[in-house]
Amino acid sequence: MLKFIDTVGEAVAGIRDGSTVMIGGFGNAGQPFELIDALLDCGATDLTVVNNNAGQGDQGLALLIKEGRVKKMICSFPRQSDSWHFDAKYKAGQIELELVPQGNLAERIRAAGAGIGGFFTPTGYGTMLAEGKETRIIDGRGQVFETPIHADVALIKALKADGKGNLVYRKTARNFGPIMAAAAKHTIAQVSEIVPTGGLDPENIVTPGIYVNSIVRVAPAAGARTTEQVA
Amino acid sequence: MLKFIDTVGEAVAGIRDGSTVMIGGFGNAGQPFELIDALLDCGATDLTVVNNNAGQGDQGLALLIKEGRVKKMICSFPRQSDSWHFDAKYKAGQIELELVPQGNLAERIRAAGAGIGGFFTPTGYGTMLAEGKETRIIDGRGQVFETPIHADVALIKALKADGKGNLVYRKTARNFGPIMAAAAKHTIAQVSEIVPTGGLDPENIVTPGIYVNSIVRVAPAAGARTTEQVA
Amino acid sequence: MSLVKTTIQTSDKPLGRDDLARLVARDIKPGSFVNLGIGQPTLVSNYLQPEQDITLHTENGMLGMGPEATGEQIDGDLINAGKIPVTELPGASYFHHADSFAIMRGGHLDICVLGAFQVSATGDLANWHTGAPDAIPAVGGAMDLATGAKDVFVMMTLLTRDGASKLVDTCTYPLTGVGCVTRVYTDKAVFLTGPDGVQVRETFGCTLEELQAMVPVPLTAAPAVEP
Amino acid sequence: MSLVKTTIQTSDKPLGRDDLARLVARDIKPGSFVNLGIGQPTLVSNYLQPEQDITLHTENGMLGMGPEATGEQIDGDLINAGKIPVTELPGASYFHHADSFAIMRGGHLDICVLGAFQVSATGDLANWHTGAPDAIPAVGGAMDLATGAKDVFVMMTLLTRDGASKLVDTCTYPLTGVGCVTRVYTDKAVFLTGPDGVQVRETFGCTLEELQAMVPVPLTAAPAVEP
Repeated sequence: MLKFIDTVGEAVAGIRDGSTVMIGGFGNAGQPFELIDALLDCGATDLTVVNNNAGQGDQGLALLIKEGRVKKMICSFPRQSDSWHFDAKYKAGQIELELVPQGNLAERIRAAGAGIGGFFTPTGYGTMLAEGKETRIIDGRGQVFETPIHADVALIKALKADGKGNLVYRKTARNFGPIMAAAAKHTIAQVSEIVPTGGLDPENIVTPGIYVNSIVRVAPAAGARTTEQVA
Repeated sequence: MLKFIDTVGEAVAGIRDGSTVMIGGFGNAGQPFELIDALLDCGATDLTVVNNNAGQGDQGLALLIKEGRVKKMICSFPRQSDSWHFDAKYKAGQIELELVPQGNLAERIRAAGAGIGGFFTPTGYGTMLAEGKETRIIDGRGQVFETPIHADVALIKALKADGKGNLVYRKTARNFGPIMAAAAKHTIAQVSEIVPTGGLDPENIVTPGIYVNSIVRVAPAAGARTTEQVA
Repeated sequence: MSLVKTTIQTSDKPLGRDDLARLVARDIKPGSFVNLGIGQPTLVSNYLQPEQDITLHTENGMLGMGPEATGEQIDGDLINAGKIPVTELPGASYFHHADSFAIMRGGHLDICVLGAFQVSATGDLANWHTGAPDAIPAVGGAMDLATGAKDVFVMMTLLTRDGASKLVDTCTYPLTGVGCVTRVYTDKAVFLTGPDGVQVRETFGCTLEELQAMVPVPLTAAPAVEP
Repeated sequence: MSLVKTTIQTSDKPLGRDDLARLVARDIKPGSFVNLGIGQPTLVSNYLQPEQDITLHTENGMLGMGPEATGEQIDGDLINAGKIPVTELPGASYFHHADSFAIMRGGHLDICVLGAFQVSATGDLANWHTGAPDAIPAVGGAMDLATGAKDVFVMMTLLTRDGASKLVDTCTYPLTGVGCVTRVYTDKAVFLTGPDGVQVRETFGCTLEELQAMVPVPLTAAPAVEP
């Protein structure tokens, strides 16, 4: 059942060692920083983390990696100008990496939420990222078999929630939130605002409340953690 | 390139004999009746039609079937209390039927639009609708391999379009419209209203204009063709 | 927990359709997301209590479906899977067909309630096709619901008009799903199907022994305390 | 149509990055939906003309992306795939990552423009990984773009700093996609790749013969009239 929770600490308290945790966001947009900080504080370790990147700078996921709490990253783009904590762990052989083309990452997460057992895609065919994977030619195109990525927990950020847990997002901060919410057994959303049930137009809801388990309001920090140019 | 077209007749004029035509709608909600009428008038024949049903009463798709213009139906629920035209053709062996579980129909259409070569799903496993299909056990569950359904043309109905061809829908009339728009080479949308570009909130667009080729405004007929109880 | 293996006869006569719908409604856990199939299962919505906070899904693209629309409420763009005009409750949401079936197929619905021609002892469901050679088949969303929901409840009369049991060893009608049914609500008893065989939770107007005489599969009494 | 097989030298010196971006921009058909990769391809947006009515896609969930944001326009929730703040044009739309990549993977983008380490004579693309044993690999959306767009344009210098051709018989760097590149825009020439081998559309600051001397794959002149 849907729960509204007062603090990010309580929201993540149930995350166990060894969990697979999806973390929304692309760059800083849509990153649930406060939930990630809480995950850092709660001590859960031996985590498999699914995110587009592998942490940037000295915040959020990067710190989780620095502290040795992530045994495996599933992501599309770990290497960035400020991914030094991941880089160090990777070069030291202290973190496992499953590198996934971004579209396969998105589609595999979507497949998990949609009950798909696996799918064929042309993306990656004939490349080293398809090595060891099943392939077949479909309608004349080489295709690779990809499997769903399920998670125990998803940490996502949305703009608003209503009393039923329905979510809307803001601009490109939407990114992975909706598909991760559907792919995880337990979805925790931090939102900037909670509105009464009926306060969101049913036509415009992006994530229906059926995909959301815990909601915690986090006031947006004025000016803090704005997007940096990290291309 | 996107075209705004004055009449439904011009909109469907390019549909060729032998085409696969997706038609949106579930029951009467979202059925592009005027486009279907125009398809009837334009004479294209030997069609494969993809719709959830196989025509109801003496209107729309039912008439297209009655006139012998549909060689094959791909649908989930042909048999209804008022599907007499389909029933007659089927019993006379004059129409081919590919019966597809509704979720497989939706997912196969979605797969076509998303560039998926095929997928495994538990739906239908162990039933006669999986006969002759590839199956495998994934994570302990029997699953059936299903392939995308592409179309030459999609005829759909939306509420509003803007100048870029972005579409929004109304309530449960949304149904198959968005996925059919993505699965067809050429998508023709009839809309109740055309608003200036910028007149739809970018957060709330359901079908981006990239999926839409032709738009024709059809004023909603007051009171006409309301939903009938046909369960 | 000690298992008291006694089947309770909770009614001195078979249950009518409305009583059965009331019973199913009572058994749905608060906060559940539920899909009610066309026909008899739709009756269940009449007996859901507001305090249960049940959210109804309709596969044509909506969560938060309200009661059947009447009079001025009727809107051709707002219908359920049976194509009957319905209403929208606060907190409802609309989505397209692939997203709607992703909810069903992805295992997100807590319960779906379906009618049936037959249910087997291992939970196989047959509810879409009589198999008659001249019948026009139509499946709709039945297979997706049967396969996707966490729990599949069936509502049916236990016996056909000819007195044959619809709870069977092996379905003779074409299957909708394999091993998917978890509970069978009938006019004469509530059955729990699963790996432990068929257990009887309660009977209506008959004893377990009388029930066993009607049904060709071995029955045992379910634990008196619901798991 | 008679094919005049003459390569036109359209500039007496190699093109700079901006001139090349201007050329690519000019070649994009009006009304196209386009994704510009990170780095050099991003320059193309500076030269698209309003009357071309080009819609830019960014894989992190937007169609109708506008120019880079400056000053007050900067909004941390509105960034492009390179994580640079951008703006929103009228008629824009937002969608989640799976829907965004469905646009790419489903073949709906008319053109994507990508940088490259190497392109092979048959249109294989290598642009994501040097293959160095100690390099940390990162692929992002490159493989989806390479495989999904109707046309894949590459922008690169023709030669490495060491003078080696990046247009090669067979890529030695790890592949991004197989047979996906349709055009290669370089400082020295525009190449068309496809089943007919590598054709040269125009050269900059060199003749076809001089170009052939730099490139280890057989070159032919493209038809003077664009197909």
